[in-house]
Amino acid sequence: MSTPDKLINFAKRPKIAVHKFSSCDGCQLALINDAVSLLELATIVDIVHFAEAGPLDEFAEVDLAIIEGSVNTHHDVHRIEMVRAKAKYVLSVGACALTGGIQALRNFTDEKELRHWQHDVYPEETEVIIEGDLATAKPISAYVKVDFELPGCPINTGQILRAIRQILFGVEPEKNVDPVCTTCKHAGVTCVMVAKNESCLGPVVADGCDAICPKLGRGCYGCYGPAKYANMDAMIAKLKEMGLSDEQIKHKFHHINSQAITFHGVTARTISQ
Amino acid sequence: MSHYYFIPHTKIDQILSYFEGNGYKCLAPRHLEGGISYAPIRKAEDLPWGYVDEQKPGHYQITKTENPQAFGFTVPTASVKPMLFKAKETVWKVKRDDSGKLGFESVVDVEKIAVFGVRPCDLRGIEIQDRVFQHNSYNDIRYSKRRENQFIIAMNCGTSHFNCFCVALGDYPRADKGYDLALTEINSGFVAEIGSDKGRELLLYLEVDAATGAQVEHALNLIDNAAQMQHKQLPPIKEVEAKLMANLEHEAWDDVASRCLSCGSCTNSCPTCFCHTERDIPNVLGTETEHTREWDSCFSIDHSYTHGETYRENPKYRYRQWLTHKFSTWRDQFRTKGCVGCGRCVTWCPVKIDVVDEINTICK
Amino acid sequence: MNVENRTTKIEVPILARVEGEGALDLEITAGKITKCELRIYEPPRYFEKFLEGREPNEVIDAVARICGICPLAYQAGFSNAYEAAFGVELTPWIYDMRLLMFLGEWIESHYLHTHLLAAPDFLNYRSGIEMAKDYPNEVLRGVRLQHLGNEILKLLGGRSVHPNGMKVGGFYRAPREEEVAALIPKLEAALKDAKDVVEWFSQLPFPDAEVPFKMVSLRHPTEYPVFATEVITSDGETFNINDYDEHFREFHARQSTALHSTTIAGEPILLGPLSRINLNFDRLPPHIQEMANATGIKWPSRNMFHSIIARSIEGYWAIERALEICRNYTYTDKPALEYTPKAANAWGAVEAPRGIQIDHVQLDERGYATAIRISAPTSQNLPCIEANLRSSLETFGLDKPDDELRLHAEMVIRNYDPCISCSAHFLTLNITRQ
Amino acid sequence: MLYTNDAYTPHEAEIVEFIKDHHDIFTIRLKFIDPELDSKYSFRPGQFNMIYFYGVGEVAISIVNDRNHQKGRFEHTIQVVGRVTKGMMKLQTGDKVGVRGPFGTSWPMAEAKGKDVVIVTGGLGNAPLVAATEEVLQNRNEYGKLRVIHGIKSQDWLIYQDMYERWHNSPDTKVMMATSNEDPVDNGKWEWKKGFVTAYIPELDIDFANSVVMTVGPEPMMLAVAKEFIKAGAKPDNVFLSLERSMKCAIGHCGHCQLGSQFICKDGAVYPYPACEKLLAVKGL
Ligand SMILES: Cc1cc2nc3c(=O)[nH]c(=O)nc-3n(C[C@H](O)[C@H](O)[C@H](O)COP(=O)(O)OP(=O)(O)OC[C@H]3O[C@@H](n4cnc5c(N)ncnc54)[C@H](O)[C@@H]3O)c2cc1C
Ligand code: SF4
Ligand code: SF4
Ligand code: SF4
Repeated sequence: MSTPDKLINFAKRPKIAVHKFSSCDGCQLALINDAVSLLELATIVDIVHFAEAGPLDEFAEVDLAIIEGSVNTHHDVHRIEMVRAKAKYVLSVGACALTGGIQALRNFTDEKELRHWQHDVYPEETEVIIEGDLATAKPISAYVKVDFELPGCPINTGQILRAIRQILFGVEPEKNVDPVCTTCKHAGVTCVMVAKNESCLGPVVADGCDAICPKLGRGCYGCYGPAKYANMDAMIAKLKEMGLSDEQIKHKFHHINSQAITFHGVTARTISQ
Repeated sequence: MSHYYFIPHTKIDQILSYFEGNGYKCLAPRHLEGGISYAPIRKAEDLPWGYVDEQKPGHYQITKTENPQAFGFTVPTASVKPMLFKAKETVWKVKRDDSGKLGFESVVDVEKIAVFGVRPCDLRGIEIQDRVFQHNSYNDIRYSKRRENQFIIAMNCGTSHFNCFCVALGDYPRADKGYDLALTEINSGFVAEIGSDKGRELLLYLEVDAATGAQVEHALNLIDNAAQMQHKQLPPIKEVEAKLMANLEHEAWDDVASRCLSCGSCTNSCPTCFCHTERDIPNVLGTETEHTREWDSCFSIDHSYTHGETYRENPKYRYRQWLTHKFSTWRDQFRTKGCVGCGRCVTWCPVKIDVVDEINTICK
Repeated sequence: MNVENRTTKIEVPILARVEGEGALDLEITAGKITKCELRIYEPPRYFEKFLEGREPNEVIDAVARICGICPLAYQAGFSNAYEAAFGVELTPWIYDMRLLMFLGEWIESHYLHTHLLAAPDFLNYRSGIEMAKDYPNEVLRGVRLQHLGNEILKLLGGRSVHPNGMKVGGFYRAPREEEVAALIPKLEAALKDAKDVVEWFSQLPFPDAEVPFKMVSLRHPTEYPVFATEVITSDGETFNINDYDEHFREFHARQSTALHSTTIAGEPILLGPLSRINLNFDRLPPHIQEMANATGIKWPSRNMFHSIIARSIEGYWAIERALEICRNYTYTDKPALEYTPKAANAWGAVEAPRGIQIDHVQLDERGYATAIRISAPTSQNLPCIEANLRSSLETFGLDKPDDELRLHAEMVIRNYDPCISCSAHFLTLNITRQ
Repeated sequence: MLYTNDAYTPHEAEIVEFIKDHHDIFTIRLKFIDPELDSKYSFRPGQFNMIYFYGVGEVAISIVNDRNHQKGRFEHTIQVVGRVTKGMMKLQTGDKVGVRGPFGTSWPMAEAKGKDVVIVTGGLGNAPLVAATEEVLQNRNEYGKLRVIHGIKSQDWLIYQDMYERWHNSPDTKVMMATSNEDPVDNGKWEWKKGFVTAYIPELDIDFANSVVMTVGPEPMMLAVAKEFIKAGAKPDNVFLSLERSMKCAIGHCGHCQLGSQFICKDGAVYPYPACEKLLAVKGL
């Protein structure tokens, strides 16, 4: 049955926090880059913690915690648990928070190989690296309950402002379920796959980015993650027909959102079938 | 033969200035970003002179040739639909004041648009959408007002592409009604026919002569030639309509579903598809919101979502909905066909699914 | 206040208004700084490793994700490296568009930093949001300029964060002339805003923060440096970026997930706007030199707090340069060059908003990466930041209350506009007094 | 429908009363703000309105009736399902919503005259049949027997208790209830059974051949009810049901509610059983 309690007793002037985990800070910029809207938002909510923008109060009780980044270290694990405990609702934003992001490509290595990686990049065997670092970069939802999610690498301003607004209205943010092709056609973009023979993941990738890549004449590489329905077999068959090697196909899906189940499952074996 | 006129290419600029003088924004096919699509034009040289296109299943390519024609290609990438039934538009706005009072305001955004070069199939597409948005239980004022303010110069076909199949549907690549002026491009200009008073006025303004018998014959030959270029075959449409509904459990649905990406490129490029969804776009402060209408597709997994149940979750049901609606139930709903044979759904399907082949398989 | 011989621990939970995660450990014993360590604990992300085996344009898309604020620096640094590796000579059109796009990133990053991150320090606010209440016009002016930078990025990359337009050999798409023309009036209007910003900042009170170290920047043969292959230092050395390793040393400091750089001799180095303007003053057009002199600062300046002025002057230059490129724009249907991948070793460098971004690729015969090195300006600056902190805090007075020390320390660090996600954001300050 | 020239734009209405029926179900009693609409608005039993929740969206909701039969008021009983309805749960008396309507076909009140009437509902399917039941009761002499059968998961889901009691005590009217998930406790007011509504059908004391059946509930329930009545002797043409599909526009433009050639918003939602029997039999149509 439904959960009528969800979002029902939201504070009149909610407190919001923005937290960063392992990430590039790009999703936070969706707010900071539109300072006018951010200032407007600040007139109706209290932004109590948002390190990059200034306000600091990391473990304040909040109505909504917006989370960017993946969980990569023991410290991250500890922190996300604290943040969750203090927040009524948690909104994860961006590929890192939703699927582990690009840094989750480490998840394909085994522990031994990861040791090599650590040593190659950080020759000093310090605790910061060896003990602090987890073998995997994982989404927020792998550690704590997440109420809402916004995909994208990065998310965009309209997307997050709309989501916050909807949460303030007491409803869940809308989800983007259709593939990028939908946006292409709405925008009158000439399909790059059909007209330029450029490989494009648009048919299996969720829209929400406004079809940036096809508009630039190139194929989508999947930064908004998989669409709700994705016929991966048909997509892979198409990429093969276009002459991509198995390795290239695998790399295409093991990129920004490699841990999304739909994409994670693309392995050399599934491709060759 | 006095009802045929001849407009030399040199008069195109005059046509454009006529539109400008009468407050029309003129849209015509242009060569943009690897495709020929409708866009505003200011001068005759903006037209895609010499361009020809090649369209095959999942394939589109344009090439510049020495061809002296502006309309030597077949159909533009998108039809006229987005000018009338927009891909996304605000249909109403609502403001909420501090007391909670809601002020609704319906939004009707209309431009006077002249379309220069509408292919006969797209013209039929408009006629079909008229039945959906105008001659239906309810009239959409946005659509109707745009229709009233539209000037249509039809362009009969001189060539067909590989995916064209209007002939198989019982139509012909020649405009029969619904235009202000219908042209057929021959080497140095257009043979013109008048379809309305608006069209007659434009012709008077252009001060053109009647077409010669040879010019008319040349034009008609070109159209016949375009028709003969089409090779796709279908059973008579009434038979298709009956057979599709009689074969709802045909195994071919599973087969096509395994190939189909459900990307919606077919429905979204179709001149007659009308499905849409609605959505609210509130401002940050929450004091105002815009209610939009956006194209939707029966290939969208959420299209059939009804509280908790998605009736067409299986892609085979989604493909079946598209094909049976377009080629069968449409008739019951609007007393007409749902397809005009422009071939766009075949060209723009990234995985080369061809509706004609699918229909033939199921109706065998 | 603390008694001189007691041990006190002060924690500033997070350094705000910087990009990334880090902490500062400060130990004061008997009125002297005995430990000053910038601990970067931004989790390691291993770009260098997981990009091995990837094809060139995948790397270009991926490296943007190192940093949301300066994604283009990585994309540009790496495309330069790949183009050097494959022997691609950019056409003037491609070069201009690369420059235009990069100037967009400078404009966006500089005005974001100066207005929302740094200015509040000088005017005693905790954030730009707070400052906007009293300085709405100034903040909005900065925001306008920042947006203009983003617009340039969008024109060529579709979006300002992780733009998608650039590829090895050029761009995926050439903007249409009318799109570029639409920027011209905006850039023209921005010139006045940018000039007012320089004047506004020159009235700020500047504490002292002397940087005694070697300043380093790229040097362009004719103009202010953005893309170049020549490095110049305040000691008068010049050398090619290919010889970077012969002059500087990158190492891993135990306390940090970011790498550090110094000279071979172990001296800190300073990169970024202050070094750039000091070393390339002669490359600024005369009227901008005049504008810089009118601020009352004597150039070259070694006061790190003058970075905000340096940024605002660079912002003005960038807008003017961008305007010039837009005015001369013509469309091309060849926005990229073809190339043949091959096995190679190559460097690529750009002046990112925060300083030299230098990248190295080692490629197999398909052009797939076999080894990658990424040197971000912030990590190269870290030893300098630490040293600068020591001296500036000492000048400021170590007997000052913890709160004031902490604010001053943060202010010093913010001058560098550190991009901690890049270097390996926020910072915990632990002060221990003995 | 009430609209000047734009069928898409809602009209402002005020919630004159917000009634919480259950932790997941609530009723809003509405009145148009515009006096002209307020005086002109009327609907037929079985029709629905589109209710707009500010900033979020519209949902199709059947018009219940006005429990107090006051002119210019109309009620909607709403179950919390997803985004819009969850948000609406937080509305209060005095709040404003948008309304367009009424839409759709109605129950065959005229055809039912002189016949026994059986109302069979499940879950919140009772809401769309309140107005029809009230109409029979108001014109009691023109109809035959009235039997109301309602099925719910468990007794705590029972809403409209006062109304059912009033109905049960009306002339020649009987209310019967079934619960599927638990043994019912006799409330002393009307009969209870454990199981499904269909259990009552064979034993009904009506003239099946001269009866009209109106049913709303989940599709499998409605189909079972229809089959059971036909088996018992009801004429298929006299069995009516109301269908539900996603609706965005409610005026046959948006395409969401299609079932075969039917636009449920305008060709339905009320259908005689033979008109939808075949369509409902096809999975995924
Ligand atoms: C003719 C008709 C009469 C109805 N009468 C009532 C009633 O009296 N009381 C009541 O509680 N509910 C009724 N419903 C169902 C009600 O419309 C849905 O429960 C409601 O749309 C769910 O919206 P949501 O946003 O809360 O849920 P979500 O699950 O978030 O729905 C998302 C969207 O899907 C569509 N949708 C989902 N479920 C339905 C549905 N069942 N019917 C139509 N569209 C749907 C809507 O467009 C909605 O905006 C009726 C539906 C129809 C078609
Ligand atoms: S360009 Fe890509 S996303 Fe766009 S329609 Fe083609 S396949 Fe789909
Ligand atoms: S088109 Fe694809 S890769 Fe490009 S921005 Fe959108 S989701 Fe990302
Ligand atoms: S038929 Fe082709 S175009 Fe249509 S949804 Fe399927 S894959 Fe896409």
